[in-house]
Amino acid sequence: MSYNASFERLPISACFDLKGAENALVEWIGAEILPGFPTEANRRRSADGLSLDHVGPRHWLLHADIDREDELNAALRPHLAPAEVSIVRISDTMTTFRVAGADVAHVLAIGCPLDLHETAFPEDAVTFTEFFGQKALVRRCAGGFDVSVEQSYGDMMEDCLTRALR
Amino acid sequence: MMLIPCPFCGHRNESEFAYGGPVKPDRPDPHAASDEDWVDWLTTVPNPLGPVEERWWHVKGCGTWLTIWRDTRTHCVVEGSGDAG
Amino acid sequence: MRDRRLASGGRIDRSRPLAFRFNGKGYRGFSGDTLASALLASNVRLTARSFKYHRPRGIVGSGPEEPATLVELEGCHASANRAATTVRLEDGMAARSVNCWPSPGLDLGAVSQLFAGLIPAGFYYKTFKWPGWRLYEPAIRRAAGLAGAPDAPPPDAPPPDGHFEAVHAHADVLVVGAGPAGLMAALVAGRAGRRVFLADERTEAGGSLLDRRMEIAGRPALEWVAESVAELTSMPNVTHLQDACVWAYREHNFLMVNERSPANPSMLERNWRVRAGKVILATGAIERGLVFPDNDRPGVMLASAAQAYVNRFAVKPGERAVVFANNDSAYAAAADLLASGVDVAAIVDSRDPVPDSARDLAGGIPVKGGSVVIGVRGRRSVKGAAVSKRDGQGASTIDCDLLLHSGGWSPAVHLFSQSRGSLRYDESLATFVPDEAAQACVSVGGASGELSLASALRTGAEAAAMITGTEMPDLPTTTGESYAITPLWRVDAPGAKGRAFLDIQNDVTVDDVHLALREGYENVEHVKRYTTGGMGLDQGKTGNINIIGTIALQKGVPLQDVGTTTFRPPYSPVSFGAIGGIREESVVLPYRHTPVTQWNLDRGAFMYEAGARWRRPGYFLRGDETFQETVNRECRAVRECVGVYDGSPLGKFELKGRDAGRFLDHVYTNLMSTLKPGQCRYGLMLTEDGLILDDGVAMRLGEHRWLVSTSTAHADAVHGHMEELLQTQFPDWSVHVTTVTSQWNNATVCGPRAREVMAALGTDIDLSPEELPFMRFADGHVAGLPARVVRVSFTGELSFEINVAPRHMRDLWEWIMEAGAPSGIEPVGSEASHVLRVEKGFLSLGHEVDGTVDAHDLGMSWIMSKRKADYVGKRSVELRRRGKAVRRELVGLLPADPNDQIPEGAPLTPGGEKRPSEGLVTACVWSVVLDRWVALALLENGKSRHGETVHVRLKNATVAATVGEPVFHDPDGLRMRS
Amino acid sequence: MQNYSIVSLLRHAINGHATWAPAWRSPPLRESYDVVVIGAGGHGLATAYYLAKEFGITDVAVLERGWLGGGNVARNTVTVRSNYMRDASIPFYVKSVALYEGLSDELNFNLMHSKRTMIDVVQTFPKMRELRRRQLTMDIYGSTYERISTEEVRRRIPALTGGGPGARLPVIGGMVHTDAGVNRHDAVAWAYARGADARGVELHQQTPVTKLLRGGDGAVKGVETPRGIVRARKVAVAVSGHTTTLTETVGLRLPLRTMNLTAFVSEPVKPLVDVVVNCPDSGFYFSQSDKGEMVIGGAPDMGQSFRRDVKQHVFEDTVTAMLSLFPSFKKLKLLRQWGGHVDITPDASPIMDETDVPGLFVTAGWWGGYKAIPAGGLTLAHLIAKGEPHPLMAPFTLNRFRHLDYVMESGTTTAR
Repeated sequence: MSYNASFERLPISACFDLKGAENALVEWIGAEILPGFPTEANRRRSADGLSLDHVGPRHWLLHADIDREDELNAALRPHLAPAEVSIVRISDTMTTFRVAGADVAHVLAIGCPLDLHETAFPEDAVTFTEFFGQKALVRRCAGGFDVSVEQSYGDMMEDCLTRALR
Repeated sequence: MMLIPCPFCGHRNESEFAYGGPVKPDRPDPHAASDEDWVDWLTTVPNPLGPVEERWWHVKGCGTWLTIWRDTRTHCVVEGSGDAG
Repeated sequence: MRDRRLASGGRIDRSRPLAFRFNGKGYRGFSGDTLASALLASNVRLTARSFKYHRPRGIVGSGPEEPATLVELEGCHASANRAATTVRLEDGMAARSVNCWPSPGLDLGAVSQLFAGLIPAGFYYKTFKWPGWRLYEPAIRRAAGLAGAPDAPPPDAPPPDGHFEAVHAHADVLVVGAGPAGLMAALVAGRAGRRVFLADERTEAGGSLLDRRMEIAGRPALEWVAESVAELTSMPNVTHLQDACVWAYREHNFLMVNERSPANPSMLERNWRVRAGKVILATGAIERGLVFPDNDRPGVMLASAAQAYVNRFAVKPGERAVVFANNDSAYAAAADLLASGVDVAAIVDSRDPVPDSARDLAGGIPVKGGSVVIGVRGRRSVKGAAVSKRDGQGASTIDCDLLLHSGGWSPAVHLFSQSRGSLRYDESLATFVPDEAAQACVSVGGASGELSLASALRTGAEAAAMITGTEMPDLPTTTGESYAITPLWRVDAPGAKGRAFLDIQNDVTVDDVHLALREGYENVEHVKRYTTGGMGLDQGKTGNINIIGTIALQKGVPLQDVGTTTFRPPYSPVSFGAIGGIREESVVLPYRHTPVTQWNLDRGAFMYEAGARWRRPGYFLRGDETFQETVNRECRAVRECVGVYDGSPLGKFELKGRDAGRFLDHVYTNLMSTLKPGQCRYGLMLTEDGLILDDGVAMRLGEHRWLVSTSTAHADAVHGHMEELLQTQFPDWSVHVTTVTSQWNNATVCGPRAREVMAALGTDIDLSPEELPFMRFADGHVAGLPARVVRVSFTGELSFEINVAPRHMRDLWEWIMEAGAPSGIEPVGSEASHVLRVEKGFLSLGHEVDGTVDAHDLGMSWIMSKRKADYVGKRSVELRRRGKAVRRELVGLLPADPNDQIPEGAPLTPGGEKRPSEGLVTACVWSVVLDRWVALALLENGKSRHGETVHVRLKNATVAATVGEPVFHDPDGLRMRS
Repeated sequence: MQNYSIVSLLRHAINGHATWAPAWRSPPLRESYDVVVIGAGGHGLATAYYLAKEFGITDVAVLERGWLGGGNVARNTVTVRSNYMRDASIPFYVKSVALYEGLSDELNFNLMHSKRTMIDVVQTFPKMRELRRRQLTMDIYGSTYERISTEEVRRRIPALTGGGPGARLPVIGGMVHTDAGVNRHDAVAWAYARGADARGVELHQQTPVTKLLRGGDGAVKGVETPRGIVRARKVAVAVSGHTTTLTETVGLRLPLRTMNLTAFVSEPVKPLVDVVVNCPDSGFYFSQSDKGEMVIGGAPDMGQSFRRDVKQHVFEDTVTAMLSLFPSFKKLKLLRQWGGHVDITPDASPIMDETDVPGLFVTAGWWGGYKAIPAGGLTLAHLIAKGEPHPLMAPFTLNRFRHLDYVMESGTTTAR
């Protein structure tokens, strides 16, 4: 391997798709459960093992470890939520790759057109963009980036990353 | 590869978007429009040599359907129909 | 063999000799050489043959402008059509001239010189017509095409080891060119903390300073270069690449950089796609030649190239030189050659008088003012220059083995022009220079016509200071040189006879351009196309302006009015591999897998593309079955026992909101809002112009929650359609759409014994027909897994679509196979599914829908709601049906001979005759229930033609078939409702 | 017209080719003509030629804003073929191919028409089904299309070494279209121009039409140019992407969108591929020119554009698709790339018709119109001369949109 970087495919984690007005979501879910809403677009807020990504207009993703999925599902009650609020469990829809190492920025740039320099993409940044041609959620992690893609593309992404690291 | 201004994400590479075509007038009332007007609305779009108002879907990003003015001669994103960028 | 290497100096490493072969002979050069400099050092003069006339040619330039010497590299460096001046010499390299056979010295193609008079520009348009071009074409094709000799390795030889990469980059400032102007710009922008990307196509930085003897701040200029490079290297915000050609300047400041020798040893080349805030074009200027008879002989060289060879490569390109110029810059070149021990016999200057500034540089070399070179002695190598006054007086011949010429300098405006910037003709410089920029870029130094070192440093610094909003730095002092030119577009002195070349690579002469003009090809684009001038690999870097000058002179118009031809990417040829990057082999196209994919592969399923990038099983071949036997077995399993199908790729969207039902009523042709929670309905979506977009199933999950299931292939289209309507037409409607395609996988258990399998799996859902009838669904558990069971059927049999989260899918699948084994369960592929749906007459968008049919044609009028006032496509379908076009309607066909298979897509014509078709067969399958071939077809007025015999027209046969209902099995649908 | 032949070439060689006459005249622009054709591209020049040759209408001016032959005829991939799908289209293109084959003789100008066959390299079953549909429908009209095995595809295209059994999209077979060929695009424009000129048609370059003019009766009465008004009762618009720009000057809206189609060529190499190779599933096609360059076309950029430019991501898709089937091309180099404007209709089939403005004719929507130049010119000339559509062009009238009766040549390939 000629780049100083490596990747691993992370186990599934819990993820809920939240849509609607912020106050309606807070009202339904209760402010105490959520880590607080990020105020800016494409930013993340984390607390107590939960993180909330502001990924689109009136659109957030709530992440947690998979062992908290049932607990969160019980708290969010997606099927009972009021009409204005959409809460959908989407844990299985994405698969995540952790890419890290000294050359990680270059490796990411092989697949991603977005400027991920720290001046353009700070610590708490998170966004949907493109990775090897597919829609992908990109965020920083210790020493690198976590990149989530639609689960069915997982094998292909592994294929691409292996080639990129040559 | 253009940079397209997304109202939520800021400027992003064109490859993150799906082209949505030029903006047409509002859909006519199908009960009121004549056949001719209906077909005209369906088939005939603005095709200016200059700024055109068009839609893009930020399908690989935040999912927004956005509208921009773009000069078909230069591909510059411009302010409106009068701005020749 | 004579060694022309100087004892000292140059940018070569004499401690690292390199052995190489050229046209089969062994030579030596040094690290730092190009192939061209090493050949010159070895006194190889005749290095190429020309394209059309096969004239002997030598080395003309010193960089990418080289028009004459193209080589093909062999072995591990294999690469075709490389300018020898851009090939970095490596140990063991083997090269040969393109375009000559067997060698440039003995070129059999040279016989074409004998016919030269017969083949002026465009001759082929006038002849080779009789009896047909096909007779001549093969010979012409063999003669053309540069590299790839008859004994070249087969085209399927794999490329050498290694791979390519394409990568994105972002810069505040992209500086193109690391000559004095570019280095200065990069320093200023880098010091200001901007992210700078500096790319230069040469192997080392310095640009023209490498080729000349200049001073900056009182010291050799290359010391300043080294210090500047070191400072740039120390800045983390600067990326500096050498041997990296910026080859395309695209819209929105997006530029392509081809890095030809990346550090990674296994990487062949890299392509950077750089998005730049601002671009500084410091691409320098290119010297052009003068146009005089036989200006293509080996030994005729650009003055700046000779200067580069003595200074940069420590090679004397000849022993005795004559310099021919119309401007000052060649004087410095002459002086450098003189200083390196080359005997410069004379400078022949077309200007009269010659400016003193130039004479001052000549350093004792005789200067012949108002004179021109009217011919060249020597065919395979220069032996002398015939010189006269411009009026033809005083003709004499000066012996020499090197004839240097300089027609002036042309800014390298290629990238600026690609960016859509405009050019203007500058009279004082006699060349085109950048005028109005069209993108955020600025040209500096030679690229903007600033041809002195001082102005290069100044304009580079100014541009960067302005972009970064920083102070102008103090500029170092430089050795001065002036530049003045009086254009000479061609030598037309009496006595100047012979071919004067404008484009050396494509063998285009002044006569060719004159012929084009005479024949009416007057526009510069006509001239280019008719003569092919400027269309070679060098893209006319040295010759194009002379073509423009020749046209202007002949037509008597200013050069500005002639204009330039379009500058098209790439600036220099770039390999397709670099453009493709890592996208090769398995990752050229995206692919999607379900959790069952590996299981399928393990069982030898034949997999293929099945829409939306999913790889799916077509059929599960077993033992020595034929294809048909396999499909029949899978079909029979479903019809007689039970089968299971992986339906995971179906598109799935959860809709939530107060207006979701109303919205579904708008996008589907039928009524959805009347469904109760727990019910589902098959539906059709149209585009606004009334064509069929998709068919699928809508399920009501709750009061305001719905699940829309689409076909695999159209999931993305339906998603975009729904979001567009919601965001642009109905922004006030409360509907949220969430893609859940990969939150729900499904295994569809189908067949008369499906209940047995479900029972064996174990479920807490009451599956009785009373509790869970057809088109209902229920949530619960199956085999202990959280699941949703949906009673839809695409086979016409009793079906349970078991939906689970993908994390459970593989388990579920294996348990189904286990639980179903006693019932004879079979996995079912797409081929069997196709048969089963045809037997039932169910719609397949890929077969029956072809951009003209509507639901009525398909016998689905029932799905076009009459209760709804409006829905997408309604008006258009009505309008279309009021037209006069005859409708093609879906029918079933039974071939008269039950064993006659009809190719899918075959036309139906009246009586099977050679007449316009009246329909086509959309599908034809072997029906396991009828034990015969059955077909579906679209037939003009087909609904009213049941019972008729129609004819399928094949190439050499017709097939008679009886028209009937498009359903061959269980027409009342009792089985799927059971 | 000066005759072109090997004999005349020999004769002119004696005096150094100084006696060749201009291929066309440069007459002064007059105030009035029977017919004005706007656009000296392939279709405009062919229309003018056939007006003169077939219908004896020689009082014709072709007005060109730039240089003749500078439109899409100067920037295409020179493929001529008739493998269409529908009864409406096939006979039109069969006629066009036949005309092309006789054109070098007819126009005394070597177009280098090389009937070298096109091979479709098929990689998916739905595509194979669609091409088989074409095959049997084309057979009705005498156009050839034969299925060949994967082995035969590889034998005839030795450079096709990708797409093996384990590939993402393995090659499953091919279709051979022996009627297909390539020729020299510039020569087509120049030959028609010379032929038209010889029959009295006037060619006026650098004469942009800025406006169409209507008379009091609503019919067209001429055009406006910087060189003055030119009157004509019949005006034909053959300006490809700029059609709507012109027709809007008389308030006429047409169902056309202008977009950018690009192509590129490789460096020249010795003969490697002697057929036109089309890979519909991968989305590219190419042929090797007589100069040895690979001339490659790929996917369009769908956005509206009057800018001749290349979208890097679209270009890369084409290149990677090509490399997947032709991996040895990785070392081959890109030499030139370019774009051209095409206009496209809602059903992607052309429009040839007299418009609602009497006397104003359009030929437009030619997305890939190079192959259609002879038949397009012939049939439009027929319509202009006789006032009724030529039977071959009847399916392509503007009328069809009144009831949304599309002639859909594409959109049939969704996977099952």
